[in-house]
This record gives sequence, C-alpha cells and structure tokens, in this order.
Amino acid sequence: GGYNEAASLKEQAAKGALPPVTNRLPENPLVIKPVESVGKYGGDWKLALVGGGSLSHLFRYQAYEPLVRYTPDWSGITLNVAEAFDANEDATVYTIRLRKGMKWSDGQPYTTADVKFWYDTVLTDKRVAITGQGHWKTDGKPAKLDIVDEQTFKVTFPRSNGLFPLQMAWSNNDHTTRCPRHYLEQFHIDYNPKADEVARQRGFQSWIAAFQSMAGFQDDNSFFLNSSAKPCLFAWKFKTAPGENTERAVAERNPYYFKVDTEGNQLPYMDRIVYQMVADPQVLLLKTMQGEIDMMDLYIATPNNKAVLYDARQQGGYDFYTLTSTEANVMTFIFNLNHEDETKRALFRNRNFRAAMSTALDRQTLIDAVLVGQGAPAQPSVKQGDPLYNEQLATQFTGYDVDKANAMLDEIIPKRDDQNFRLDDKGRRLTVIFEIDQARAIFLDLFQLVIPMFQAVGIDAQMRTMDRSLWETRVRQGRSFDATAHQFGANGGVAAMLDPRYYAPTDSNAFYAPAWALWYVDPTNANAEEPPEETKKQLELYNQLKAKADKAGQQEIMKQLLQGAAENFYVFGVSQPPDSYGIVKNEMKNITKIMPSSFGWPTPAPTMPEQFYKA
Amino acid sequence: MLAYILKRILYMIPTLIGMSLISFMIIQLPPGDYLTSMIATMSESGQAVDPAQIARLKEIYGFDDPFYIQYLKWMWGIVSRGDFGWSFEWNQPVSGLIWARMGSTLVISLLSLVFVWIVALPIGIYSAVRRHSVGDHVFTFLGFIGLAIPNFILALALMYVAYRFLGQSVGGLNSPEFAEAPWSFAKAIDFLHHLWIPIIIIGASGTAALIRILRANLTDELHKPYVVTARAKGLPEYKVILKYPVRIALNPFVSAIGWILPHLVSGVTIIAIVLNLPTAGPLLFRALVSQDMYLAGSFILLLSALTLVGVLLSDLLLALLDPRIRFN
Amino acid sequence: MTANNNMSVNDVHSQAALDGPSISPLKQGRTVSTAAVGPWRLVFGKLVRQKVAMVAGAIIALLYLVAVFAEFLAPALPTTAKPQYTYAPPQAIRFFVTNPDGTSDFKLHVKGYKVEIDKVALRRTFVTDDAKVVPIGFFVKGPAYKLWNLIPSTTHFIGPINPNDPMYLLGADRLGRDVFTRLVYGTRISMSIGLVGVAMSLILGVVIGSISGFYGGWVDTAIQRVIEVISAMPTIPLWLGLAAAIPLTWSPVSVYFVITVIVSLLGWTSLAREVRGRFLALRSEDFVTAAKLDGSSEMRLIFRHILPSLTSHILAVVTLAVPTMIVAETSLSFLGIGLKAPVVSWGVLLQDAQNIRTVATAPWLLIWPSMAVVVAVLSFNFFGDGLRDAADPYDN
Amino acid sequence: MSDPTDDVVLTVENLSIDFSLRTHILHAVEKVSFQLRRGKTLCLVGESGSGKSVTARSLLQIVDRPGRVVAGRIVLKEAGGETDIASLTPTSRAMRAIRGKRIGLIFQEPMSSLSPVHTIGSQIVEAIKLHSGLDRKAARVRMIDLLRQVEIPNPETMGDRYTFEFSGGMRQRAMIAMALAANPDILIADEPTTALDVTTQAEILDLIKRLQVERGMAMLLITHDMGVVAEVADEVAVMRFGRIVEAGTVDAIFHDPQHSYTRQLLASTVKLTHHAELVVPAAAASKASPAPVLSVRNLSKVFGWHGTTNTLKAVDDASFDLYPGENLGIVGESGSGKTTLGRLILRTVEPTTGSVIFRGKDGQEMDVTTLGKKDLRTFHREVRLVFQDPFASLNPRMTVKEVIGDPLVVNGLAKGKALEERVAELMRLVGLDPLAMERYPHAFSGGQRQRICIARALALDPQIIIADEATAALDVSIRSQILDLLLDIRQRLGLSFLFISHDISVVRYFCDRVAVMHRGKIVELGEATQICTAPREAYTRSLISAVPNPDPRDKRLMHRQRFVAPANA
Ligand SMILES: Nc1ncnc2c1ncn2[C@@H]1O[C@H](COP(=O)(O)OP(=O)(O)OP(=O)(O)O)[C@@H](O)[C@H]1O
Ligand SMILES: Nc1ncnc2c1ncn2[C@@H]1O[C@H](COP(=O)(O)OP(=O)(O)OP(=O)(O)O)[C@@H](O)[C@H]1O
Ligand SMILES: [Mg+2]
Ligand SMILES: [Mg+2]
Repeated sequence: GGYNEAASLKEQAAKGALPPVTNRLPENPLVIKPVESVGKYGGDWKLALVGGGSLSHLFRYQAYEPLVRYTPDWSGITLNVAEAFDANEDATVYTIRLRKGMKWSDGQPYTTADVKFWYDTVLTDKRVAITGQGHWKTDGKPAKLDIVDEQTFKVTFPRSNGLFPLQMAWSNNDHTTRCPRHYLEQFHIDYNPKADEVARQRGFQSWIAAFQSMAGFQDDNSFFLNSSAKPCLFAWKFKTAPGENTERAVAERNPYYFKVDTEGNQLPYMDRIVYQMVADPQVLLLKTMQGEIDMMDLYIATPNNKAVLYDARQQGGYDFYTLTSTEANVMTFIFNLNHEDETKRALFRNRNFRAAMSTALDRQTLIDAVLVGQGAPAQPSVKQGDPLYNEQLATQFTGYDVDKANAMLDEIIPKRDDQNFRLDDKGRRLTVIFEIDQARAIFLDLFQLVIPMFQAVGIDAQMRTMDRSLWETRVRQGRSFDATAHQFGANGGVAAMLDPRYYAPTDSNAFYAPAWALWYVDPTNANAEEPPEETKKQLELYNQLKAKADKAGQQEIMKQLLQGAAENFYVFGVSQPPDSYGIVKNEMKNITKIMPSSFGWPTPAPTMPEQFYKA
Repeated sequence: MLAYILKRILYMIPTLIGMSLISFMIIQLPPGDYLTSMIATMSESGQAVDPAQIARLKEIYGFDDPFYIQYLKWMWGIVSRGDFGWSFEWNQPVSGLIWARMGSTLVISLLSLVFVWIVALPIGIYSAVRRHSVGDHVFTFLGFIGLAIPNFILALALMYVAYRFLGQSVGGLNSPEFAEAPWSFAKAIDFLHHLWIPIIIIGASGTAALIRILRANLTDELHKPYVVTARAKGLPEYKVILKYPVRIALNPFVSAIGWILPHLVSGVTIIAIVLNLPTAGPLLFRALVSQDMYLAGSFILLLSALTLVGVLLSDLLLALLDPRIRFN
Repeated sequence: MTANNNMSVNDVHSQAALDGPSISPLKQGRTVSTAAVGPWRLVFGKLVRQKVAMVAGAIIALLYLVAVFAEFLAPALPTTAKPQYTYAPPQAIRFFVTNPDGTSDFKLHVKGYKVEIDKVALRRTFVTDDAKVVPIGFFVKGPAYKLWNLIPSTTHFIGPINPNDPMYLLGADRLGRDVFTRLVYGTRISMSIGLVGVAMSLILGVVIGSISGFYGGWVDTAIQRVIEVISAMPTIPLWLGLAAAIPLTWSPVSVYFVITVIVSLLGWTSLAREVRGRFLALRSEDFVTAAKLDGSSEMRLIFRHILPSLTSHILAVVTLAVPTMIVAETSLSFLGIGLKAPVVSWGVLLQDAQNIRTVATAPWLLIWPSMAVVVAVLSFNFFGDGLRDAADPYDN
Repeated sequence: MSDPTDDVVLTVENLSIDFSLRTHILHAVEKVSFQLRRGKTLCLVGESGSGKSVTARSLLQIVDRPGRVVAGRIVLKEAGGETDIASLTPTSRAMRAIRGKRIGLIFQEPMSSLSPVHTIGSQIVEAIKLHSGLDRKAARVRMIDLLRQVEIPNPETMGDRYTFEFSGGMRQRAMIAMALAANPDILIADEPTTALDVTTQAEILDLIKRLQVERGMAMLLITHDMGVVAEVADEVAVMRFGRIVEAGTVDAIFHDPQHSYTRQLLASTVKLTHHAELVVPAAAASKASPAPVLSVRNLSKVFGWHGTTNTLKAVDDASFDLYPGENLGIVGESGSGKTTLGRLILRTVEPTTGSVIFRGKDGQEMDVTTLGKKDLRTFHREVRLVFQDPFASLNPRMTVKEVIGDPLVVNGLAKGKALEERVAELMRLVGLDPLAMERYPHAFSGGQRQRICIARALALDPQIIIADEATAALDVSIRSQILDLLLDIRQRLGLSFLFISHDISVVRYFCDRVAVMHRGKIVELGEATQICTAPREAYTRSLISAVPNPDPRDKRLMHRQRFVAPANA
C-alpha cells in the first residue's frame, strides 16, 4: 500500500540514501490508532534525566518495544513486535511469529536468528553470565527454544508458565527484541575468533567484558550507554547516546520503524527526543516551569512541587495529566524478619508486635501533613474497587489508638527503662533503627512525624538516612538492619500478580524477609533460610498462580494469596497512594490524560509516544 | 634555579605516589563496590541475582583481588599505557570522560578567579588604605554576607531570580537551542548569560577571604619605611601604593594560586550540581556515590597532580616576583 | 666607688624624669598616666573601645545564651508538627486589641489564620483572620520539655497563652513546625559542634607548622610533602568516604562530630603553612637567639617565645574558621553527609529550604536560617577583627 | 659672602609637632626655629628621642600618623616667592613637586628604606624620571653616573642588584644617590653614618661635602657623633626634649657652650678620648700569670656552599686569649667578622674549623666546639651575649620582667616572689627603675633597652660577657654612663668582656687590649693605648686616622690615610 513518511526521510529516499518506505516497513506493519487524531511530522520531545544512574528511565520514553506490550490501561497485553503470540493449553509451549521484512534501524533484517543469538549468547552462555530474564526459566532452568523458520520460534517450558506473556511485556524484560546479532557477533568469541582483539582495541580487558558492555543487558542502566552504534527496533535511535556526551543525549527517528498510523503514515511523528542531563531536580523543576520540558513526571511531580508548578502553568505553557497510582502504599514499614540478632528477630516476627506498631500510627496526621490531605489510611494492599480487593488486608490495624498499642506491647515487652523506653527480652533498650534512602523525600518527612509516634509507645525508633547505593548495600544485601521503609509493590490488576512483594517473599524486593526470598529462588543458597509454614504456603500459592494460563484461574489463586498476606501481616503502611501527576506541554497532542504510574508498565511508553505530536 | 626546579620535580614523585595511594584508599572506604550497586539496580527491576554469577563478575572486574593488587594494576596501567582504568558507570575508558570535563572546570575556575581578583583587589586596597572607614565596613559586611550565605542557597535564589524576572534559561552553560549549535556570536552571548550566576556565586564566597587577607597584609606593609621613601621621592599617592606595598602584599596570593584548584573543585561541586554545570565536580560526585572507583580515583589523582604542578608554578612565579625568595 | 657610679646613673635618670619631653593630657582635666598596664587589661581596654567588635561580641554571647537555654526560650518543640499549618506565613506581633466599643487595650497578641485547602494546587492558603486574636505572653505554660535533658518544665519564655493556638512568629515549615523554635534549637548544634573541629585543626596546625618552621631541614621537607598531599586532595571524596565508612548505629550527631574531627585532622594544613612561614622568618630573629642563649629548651622557644608573635594571626584564623565551620555544615547537609533530620541545626534548616517551592512560596524558611548564619558569621568576624587589633600592643 | 638672608633657602619658624597617644599628647617638637643656607651645613645634635628625625620629616610632610604639625611655618624659597610647606596638603601636587625635587631626604634606616623587591637602579631611575623628564635610557645613564659618584664599584652591574645584595654602607650610599637624583636644593641627611665603621663613614662624609661644594646645596645633617659635627658642620643646633636648647656656629658650640646639656655632651665626648683611669684589671693584678678564661685557636667560618666559588671567609684563622677580669676590644671595618666571631664563640653560628677552650670557675677545661646540647647550655650560663641590636633581641611580646627573668626561670634559679626580687635587683644594678618591670620593650628608650640587655646578661653571674656594639645607638652622654657602669660591674663581679665596637674612642676608654679585624683576620692585637696611639699595621693606622676629632679647629679627617688593601686579600 501507499505509505507516507517524514519529509526528511522522503528526501533521503529520493536521493537513494535510503530504500523507499515500503521496503523499510515490514510486510505487515503494526497499525496504531492515534489517541486523538492523526498527527503531523516534526518537533523534538524535550526531556531530562537526573543524575547518571537513571538511564533505566529511558525505557519509559524510547525503548519499550517488546514482543507483546501492555495495553494503555494495563488490563492486559497486546501484540507489538510479534505478529502472533500463542500459547498451548497448559501454558508450556509458546509459539511466536515475527513480522516478515521487519528491519533493524540500520536496515538489516530482524529475524529469529537474532532471537537464537540472544538465547545462545546471553540467556544460556555461562561465560558471559548475564543475569535476569527469570520468566524464561522454570525451576532455575531455561526454557527450550526452537526456531521454526525465519519468522517463527517456539518456547517450551518443562512446567506451566502462565505469567510468561505478561512478564514479557514488563519493562526491560524483553531482550529478544534488543539483541542485534549482526552487530554483536563481532564481540563474541564464538562468532569472531578475534573478539579479544576487538575488545582490547576498545579498552576492555577481554571479549567477555566487551560483549557484556556492548550488549548492555547486564543491568538496566548500561543498555543505552554509548549505544549509538547499536541497531535497534525503537521509534528513535540514539545519535548521541548517554555517555558519549555527559551533558545531553539525542535520539533521532528510526527510518525502519515498523509502525504506521491509521492513514499509513510511518511513525513516529516527532523527529527527535532530546534529553538534558541535569544534576539536581530543582534545576529541572525550574526548567519545567520555564517550558523547557515537554512531558515529564519523574523527579519533579512531588506533592510539594505541585503548588509552584501550578502557578507556573501560564509561563511554562503546560498543564497536568493524571497518574493513577499502582503502588501498594505510600510508604511501607518493613521490619527485618531475618534479623541476625536473635532477640530482635523473634520480636519482629511477632505479628502482634507489628500490629501494635501499626496501631501506634496516627495516619490521618501523616496524610494531612505530608500528602496535603490526599489519601486514605490503609495498609499495603490491593486498592478498593479492584476485583482482588481484600478488606482485611487493606484496613486491619489502621485505627490510631495509643493505649491499645501500648497494651499490646505490654504483653510482649512490658519492661521499660528510666527514660520510659521498652526493654527487649535481653534487657537492652529496644532501639529500632529505620534505614532510609535519603533520596526519598516523602519518607523523610513522614519519618520526622512517625518517630515521635513510635516513641510514644516506648519504642526507641530512630532514622538513619543514607545514600541510595549505601542503602542498597545495607538493606538489600545485609542482614543486620533493623527496619526500613520502601514503596512500590502493586495495588491491583496484572501488576499485583507480577509483583506480589508485600504479599509473599518471592524475590529480593521482599526486604522484610530476604532469606526466605532467597530460599524461594534457590533453596541451596548458603544464605537462604527455610521460611515458616504459613509463608511456605504463600510461596506455594504463588507457584500455583504462575502455572495457571487463564486469567480467571490466576485471579482465584491471587485472592487466596492476598488473604494469606492479611493473616501473615508482614508489613504495614500509611495510606493508599493518592493519584500523582505529570506535566505536558499544551502543544503536545495524542497524550493519554490518565495513565498508571509504574516502572513495569513504563509510564508513559504503553500510551505510545510514537504517535505523540506537536500541534 | 634549574637545580631547584629539578629538585622540586623530583620531590613531586613520592608526593604523587602518596596521593594516588590515598585517593585509592578513599574510594575504597565505603563498603561494597561498583558491582554491589550494579546488582542493587538489577534487583530493583525485579531480576533475580545468582550468587555464582556475582562471583564471576567480580573476577572479571578484578574486585576480588586484594587491595594492593588492584592498586598496583591501576597504577601500572597509568604509568605504562596512560590508561586510567574503566568507568563502570559510563562504560568508557576513564580518560576520555575526565578530559572532557576538565576543560570546562578550568575555564570556570579561572574565570571566577579573575572575577574574584578584579573585585577583591581594589576593594582590599581601599579597605587597607581607609581602614575602619565607612566604605571599609560596608565592603567587609558585603563580603562576609557572601561568605556566610551557603552558596547553594545563593545559587538557587539567583536561578529563581533569573527564571522569574529575567526569563533566562537556567542551569548549564548554554540554552537548549544553542547546545548543539557551533560557536557563534549569539552562542557566545548566550554562554555569557549563563556564566554570570556561577561566577558571582563562586566569587561571592571567595572575595571576602581575599579582601580580608589583602587588607591585613597591606596594612602591615603600608607603614614600612620604603613606602615613605617612595613618597619622599614625590610619587603620586596611587603610584606609591600600587608599585610598592601592593606588590609585596600580593606575594602570599601568588603563592596560594597553586592551592586554588582543589578548593575550587570541592567548593564548586555543590554549586555545579545545583546549577547543572558540566564541570568535574558533579561527575566526581556521581562517581563517588556510585563507587565508580577508577573514575573517582583518577579524578582525585589528576586534581592532585594538577595542584602539585600549580603549586610548583606558583612557587616559581613567586620567585620571579620576589627576589628575596629567588636568591635564597 | 660602686655606690658612687650607681648614684650618677640614678641622678641622670631622675633628672631626665624631671625634665622630660613635654606632654599634655588628651582632654582637659584628665590625668596623664604612663604607668604600666597589664597586657590583658590593655587588650580588653582597647577592645571595649571598638564599638563594632563589642556589638559583635554581645551578639555571640547572646547566641550562646540562646543555645544554652534553647528549650526554655523556644515557644514550642522542634518536632511538633501541626498539619493544618503547613507553610503558614509569619505572624506579626501586635500590641493593641480594639474592643467592640471602639476603645483599644494593650494586649500582646498575634492574629490567627483562615486556612483553605486548594486541592488542585495541593496547598493550604493562609489569610490573616483579624477576628481571631491569639494572646501571647511571657513565661507561659506550654508543651513539656526537659531543660538539658534533666529539668522537666512546661514554662516557656514566650508563647501563646493557650498552647493550642497557633503562634508562628517566623512562620511554619512544610510539616507545620515552628521555624522560630527550630531556629532556637538549631543554634545549639550549629554553634557548638564545629568548634571542636576548629580547635583541633588549630592545635595541629600550630604545632606541626611550628615544628616544620623551627627545625627546618629534612623535618620541614617531610612535613611540607605531607601538607602537599593532604591539601591537594579534594575534600568531597573524603567526606563521602568517611560518611559511608562510619558505623550506622552511631547517632547522626556523633557521626557528624566524628567526621568533623577527622576532617579537621586534615584541615590544619593551611594554618601550618602560614605558621611555618612565620617561624622560618622568626627563628633567626635576635630575640629567639637570645632566648636560646638564656637556656630555653626548644619547646619553650617555640611556645613561649615565638608563638606569641603569631597571636594576632592565629586569632584571625580562629575567628574565620568558626563561621566557616558553620557554613561548611550547611554544605555538607546539602550533600547529604552532614547533619540530618531529625537533628535540628541551621544547616539542616537550610537544607530543608533548599528547593524552589520554598524560594517561590515560603521564603521565610530560607531567610531566617540564612540570617542566623550571616549574623553569626559577621559577629565572629567583627569580633575577631577587634580582638586582633586589640591584641596588638603596637597598634594605635 | 653677601647678605646672609639671600642665602637662606629654608626657614623653619616655631615649628611644633604633637603626637596624640593613647594616654596623652606628646609634644615631640616644640617651637623649633632654624634656617638653612646655600652651601652650608646645619648639624642637628641631641639626645636620642629629642625630635630630630621628626623635625626632618616634617619638612617633607611625611611624619608618621599620630604626628601632626600643630604650629609654625616651614618657608621654602622659590624662584617666584615663598611657599609655606606646613600649609600644603601632604598629597597635593605642590607638595609632590617639592619632595625629591627641592628637598632630598636620606633616611635614618637604609636597610628598610629601600624596597626589597625592586632593583636599586630602578628605584633611582624612578626618582630621576619623575622630576627631570628624561627618557628611560637617559635616566639610566644618569643613574649609573650617580652610583659612580657615590663610589659604588661597578655601577653598571650593581644598579641591577637588589637591596639585600648591598652591604649596609652601600645601601646608605645608594640612598644618598637617590636623594641627589633630582639635584635638590636642600639635602636632609638623618644619621647617614650610624651603621658604619669610621673608614666608611669618613668616605661618605667626604662625598657629601664634595657634592655640597659642587652644587651649593644646603644641608641639614642629623647625628649624635660630635666628631662628625666638628668635621662637617657650619652651624649646630642642639636639641633636647623637642626644643632647640642652643644654636650657633660650630666653633661657638664646641668652644663656648652655654647650655648645661651641651656642656654635658662635650664633656662626655672628651672623657671618651682617654683610657678609663681608675681601672686596674682585678685578676691580672692579683695573679702573676693567670690562665686565660677563654682561648680561641684558629677559628674560621666560611659562609656559602662548600666547593663553590661563592664562599665568604667571614672569620679567618682567628686566635686570641681572654684573661679573667680583662676587657678585650675588637675593632674593625663593617663586615670584617666581628659579630660572627662573637657568635662562633657561643656557637649560635657553627665554626668551620678551629677550637674554643673555656675554663670554668672550677678550673675544668672544655672545648666549646665539641659540646653536646646539654653542656652547651651550661656553657651559655657562663658566657653571655649582649646583642648588637638591643631592640631586636628583646621579645616584643614579653614584659621586661619576663625578659630579664627568663634565664633565671629556665635555669631553675628563681621563682615567684624571689624572681621578682632578683629582677628588681638587676634592674637597679643597671640603673633602671624596677617599677617599670611590667612594661614592654617599646616603652623604653634606646639606652634603657641597652641596659635591659646588659641586665639580662648579668642575671646568671657569668664569667664572660660578649658585648657587641653595646653602646652604638646612644648619644655620648648616655654612652659614657653605661661604660662606667660596666667597668664598675667588672670590678665587682670579676668578669671578662669581649667588647666589639667600631667606635675607637669607646674602645680606648673601655678596653685593656684591642684586636683589630680586617676581612675576617685579626691583623693586630695589643695594648689599647698602643693600638690607638701607635698602631703598627697599615690597616690599623688608616682606621685610627679616620676617627673624627671632636674639635672643629682640628679637622683630622682631612689628613686621614687611605688603606688600599693588597689585591685579592
Ligand atoms: N610614630 C610615633 N608615635 C609616637 N611617638 C613617636 C612616633 N615617632 C616619633 N615619636 C616620638 O617622638 C619623639 C622624637 O622622635 P625622633 O624620631 O624625632 O627622635 P630622634 O631625635 O630622631 O632620635 P634618634 O636619635 O634616636 O633617632 C620621640 O620621643 C619618639 O618617641
Ligand atoms: N649568615 C650569614 N650568611 C652569609 N654571610 C654572612 C652571614 N652572617 C654574616 N655574613 C657575612 O660575614 C661577614 C662578617 O659579618 P659580621 O656580621 O661578623 O660583620 P661585623 O664585623 O659584625 O660588621 P658590623 O660592624 O657591620 O656589625 C660580612 O661580610 C657578612 O656579610
Ligand atoms: Mg632619628
Ligand atoms: Mg656586627
């Protein structure tokens, strides 16, 4: 059919520098229905990144092209790179078909060979030892990959893996669409015997380091680093990648992008994405107020900043969009149930202790002071209105009652010292140090108010703030912290099943029980600890959930899991997260005005930035 | 003289070794290494981490070597190949990153130095000559206000002013529209528009100290007999002061020039973060926070080495200016 | 014969005294006294005559009084947050209330607020409510505290007569805490902790600089190299490294204290260089040789004979270093390695104010702590200036 | 000569200068009047601190800060009339035109009066260019010419040298060249020869005289050396306590003094031309052949790096003995190594070669050059030094009580009340009022300071005192009193003096034997009277002949012999 393209591309095609658009598009391009209207070509999407370590946020703007992607409302998934994505009855065999004639951004064909290359060199190559992609494994073993033809491949699991499609759509979870064989071959010893030499020329110690770095799968941040030479399938590809310049990064339209709008215009509409690297969020805030940013929510959209952003709408030429919260709670209090200290461990594992602490919180005050009254007292849970809502989980122990909290604590740790602080079983003052990542400003504010509340019931609660990386080291890898606070998790729908961190310790994000999570992943690990029966039951339920292929079945088990979570009461929280916001320039069109806020559903990528345009 | 320079250069070698060792030690002080923060980020996005793989990565990065082996490897790379190591965070050789930022750092440092001198010299001279006059008190007061207001607060306030009342694009050294443009007159003007805030802020804290020291030194010199001699020749007053006591009172500043670089880099880091300046400070700060050890270590080493050179240069300059030192 | 000789000397002496250079008193009626005055009396006398220095000294004394009696002087507690008053602007103290019949009475008070919540902009807007009179008084009952963590009391120097009424003389912060109270409490930490570091780097700088300059030779060369290494090192990596290396169980105040101490262990170099330079010049002075010939030990030479010549310089350095430490604390807080909440210091207050929201809509959060720092810094400097001028016996 | 008033170039009338001090107003100069005439020299003599320098400075309006001209006129004759300098603003153009151009000033302290960071030549060139409008090249030629005139050797190269590369005498001469740069009508020379030995002094006086004759310059010469006055003055004004107590022709002042102070000055001067009469070396009298208390053998000191050509033999193979109760004088040219010799004996400067044997009270001998730190300290208790510069040797931050008491304290000899009493006793001994013990050094006059130093030297009851120019800074009357005091103390305490001086009359008065030093070597050693009256060595003869005679009717300097050193000595 007659496809249309951007003027600049048309020019190049006319000159012969590019093949004609029909040849660049796959035989069956993905047709996108614009949110409002068919747009026009041109313009830059001006964005910013704060700090060097936040490159993973690029997945939100530029790099969400999995085989299947989430729908804009996060109710499920829809086809994207894949033309077809089929599962068998018991979710053990998946058959996936790619688009014929689909090409990388340098014009090379994208085929099952690329998938196979990834499978061989990344997923299963022990030398390279790149981690992750757990959804490709059951019982720690990778699924089997069968290449049927250039476009078709089969993934076979030994055991049912019903969450596989949902997880494939999770942000950054789909390596298969980001591993250009023809480019990466040169760095791998199996494909290029001189790979070591190539590596050394580029300053690497060995081909392994070079391959890891060039593939960029070892961690979220490095995928984009210095990546302008790496072909991709995204709507925009880097011309100046982060790292090649430490001040700004620029991505330009991909002439081979595989999507068109309903009128046959090749997407994306906008010419470029321009990122400024900003060191401090306050500068970004000013830049936003000045109108230098087109659409953003990260870093700036805090409750505290809303007032100034609101006042500057005129000058900045922007307005707000709504981000519905997907997090389980504004802030979750986490006690270390696997504490090294025996006395503390026993105490923290006591459900009544946690319940008493929860009862000691005056949630309404916290909500009024920090959230400007937005929010409602709740524990980390699925939100009201969601089919999975569990009232007990959401509301138990949210009533503020100092006397009751004291009475509950008196049953467990009645003794007090001369300053009226409670003593633990060993006669030591019960000091609970909450270790907090200092970048989370809202936590710091909440804790300033929370600490006196805990002290009022005789607990010597203290807060230590620290840099993010130190916090990661201490809390995620350590066993010696008393307690911490965190957010995320999920409050409903698909997300709750994919990220049940506060309902069962399924992965290392379950800070309250790192040793149990480890046991779940790898029972043989030296640091793993066998969880108690009721937790084992939760984990078993999650295994069952993963094996279910149908949505109804998954929901049924999830309900049981949530009820178990209510009984276990691992963690407690403050409030249901209020909706957040972002700013978008008035000239930006085809923007979805209400969308979830999440990393897994990489806001706003599933609302299809390729069809954004500037009026 | 030549012997003296040679001797000083020889002395620099052990000093540099000491510095490299200390820089390496400092960056190893925090628990963990780059790998731990990398693993942390990996887990953040829900990836499970296999301990065996961690061990492999450690080996590849050389993190399981003992401290001194890592240090020696690093030093050997620098000495034998000029290779300062690998930046984990930026996935690049360290040297490219550093040199890119060093230029702007030096430019900003030098410009603010010039600014500070231009402002502080006349004021310092005035304050010394008219000690305890109203003008002296006013300048002292203003200078100290600059010293007392934390410069990041000043930076923020000035940026807000620039945004609110001047409608200027804030932060960085160029407006977005000029970021990719080649150098032109308009770009230079835009550059200057961005430069005044950092220069004023860096200057604000520096001038007070300079004024004070100059005032003190000059007060000591003003009543020396050789000044009266100059006056007795019939020289006009301004010449008397500029040619004789000021010349001598400046010596301590000349000898301090060499030490300015580390102060500027440390002092300016915060401002650079707030103002989003592409200088060494923020990059060094990031590298430290993320434990990007070779980047951080090389930065520290390079700054120290530059300082040493600066110290040598300023000592030589001083000898050039003050014959008493030259001939001792 | 001997007596005779002595006599003649004394004769001339007394004759000279009789017929000395002519002098007259400064003012009519004032007696002329050239009698000896003790050194400290002299310094003090000169200091008193410098008005600026005296005012500065009085302010420093006042600041320390505030630091000592913070609990009593503050109208509230630094941690008490009232969500309904987040970002409440400062109130003016008023003296008269108008009665319904038109007469006015003297009554110390502030006006209450009318509060509205703006759900879209996510903020509370405050309007002064003229109808709401919040009477305030001195020595009022308020929230309970323990003075110096020992003496329980509820009496506050100033406060609203009804403890539940809002009184925010300098406004409220983003959690509805009283800025005035926090400023008063902040004085305590800000004016004390840095001093230890100052003292330490002072002692180290003086001692090491003295030794380097006094002995010269290889001792000097070695010390100079050490100084080079230390002072060429940027400080930020050090702070960060140390901050991460200190055990977490330590309280924030002690962590900060330790970092301060360690950094002052490295912060002596500039003073040492200056002291050394002066020593190099002074050690060959005749009066030092004279003291050596008198049998003074090296320690005595250094500390009794040479160092006093540096007092003015050292005094200046100290008075500069104290405020520098106060300012440094705020910068460190900014980097997240200084003091941290819930500790209250001026630096922490400024760190809290370090955002556009405050600059744009709540400038009082920025202005008052900045003012406190500025006033302290200026006071220290003017006082130091005065002290230095006064300590110089040869300055007129 | 024609009408004397025609010759007057400057008239000072009733000049009064006040210093407003902390406690009182000091009238440093009161109602001073004098006139300067073309080609004539007016000498201003008087007690130290009598206001001579202040008067001189007021002529150029450069009196130090608290000082102020409160009354009087300073009238300068100009081509078209008269200018009252006292009424000009110090920074005005008119005043600047007078400075340097009309009135040249040679400062009292040549050491610090020149900028340390500019070459001597450039400082002179600046003065030339300022008033003559010559270009740089021409100014430089003139500068070299000036330096040659003031007898600086190699003026072409020396002009590019810095102050510290010049010896004291050369600096003084450079200062003179600068003052003469713009051909002033009036030259004010403020003690231009205090720091110099008699030979150098004589040469400088010669030079000034010659220039004065050549240019018809009027000169105001300030000095406390009555010999110099007698040699060069036409008129003399005697100052005391800020007032001119007597003025007249040089002949009238010397031969018909009216005021008691003038007479006292002259009497002291005459007294110092003879050897002290009542002195019999106590030890020498009692013992036939006493063992020397100090034996110096082959002592040498080389300054500069070894092995390079840049070395200087400051002391060259010096040997002598000092007997108990003896006063040994050391005289010689400036820079001949006198101070260095004294310091070598005390080892505040380490000798290069040679030995110093000291015999203690118990008769035990020790070689000072090999002593350890501890023994050296004991040695320093027995051999004390009075420094050449009393002010510099007093710690400005210590009271006199602390200064004098310090040796007692560190040697653990006295404490508290006892210390105070001992200090008071010492002060009384040197004729100071013990009430002043809490004062700082700057509150004393030069003579009193010198006496403080002597008291400190005496505090430990030493055997030897090395007195380095202990009376150089004093006017004659005070000087003679101090010398008498020392003689008296020697007699009572039985100690020996090593008396270093450039003032031959003082040496003759005070010493038993004299050693003459020249370029580090002791060239002659003998009885004081013999050296002063019948010197054997050529150098000594020239030295003695350069001593100015305090009698204007017998100007000896005219007949002095120049000593030409053997080449490369
Ligand atoms: N800056 C000053 N402040 C206070 N008093 C001063 C100052 N300068 C000079 N005087 C005093 O003025 C008086 C005269 O000093 P002047 O220097 O004229 O003495 P002089 O006659 O030159 O003595 P000398 O022979 O020692 O050089 C002295 O009593 C001195 O103490
Ligand atoms: N520390 C030193 N370094 C180098 N040369 C020195 C040093 N001290 C003295 N001299 C030189 O040694 C020589 C003798 O100096 P000294 O001070 O002993 O002379 P002096 O006889 O005491 O002279 P004056 O009569 O001027 O006091 C001089 O030429 C001097 O320049
Ligand atoms: Mg004088
Ligand atoms: Mg001498």
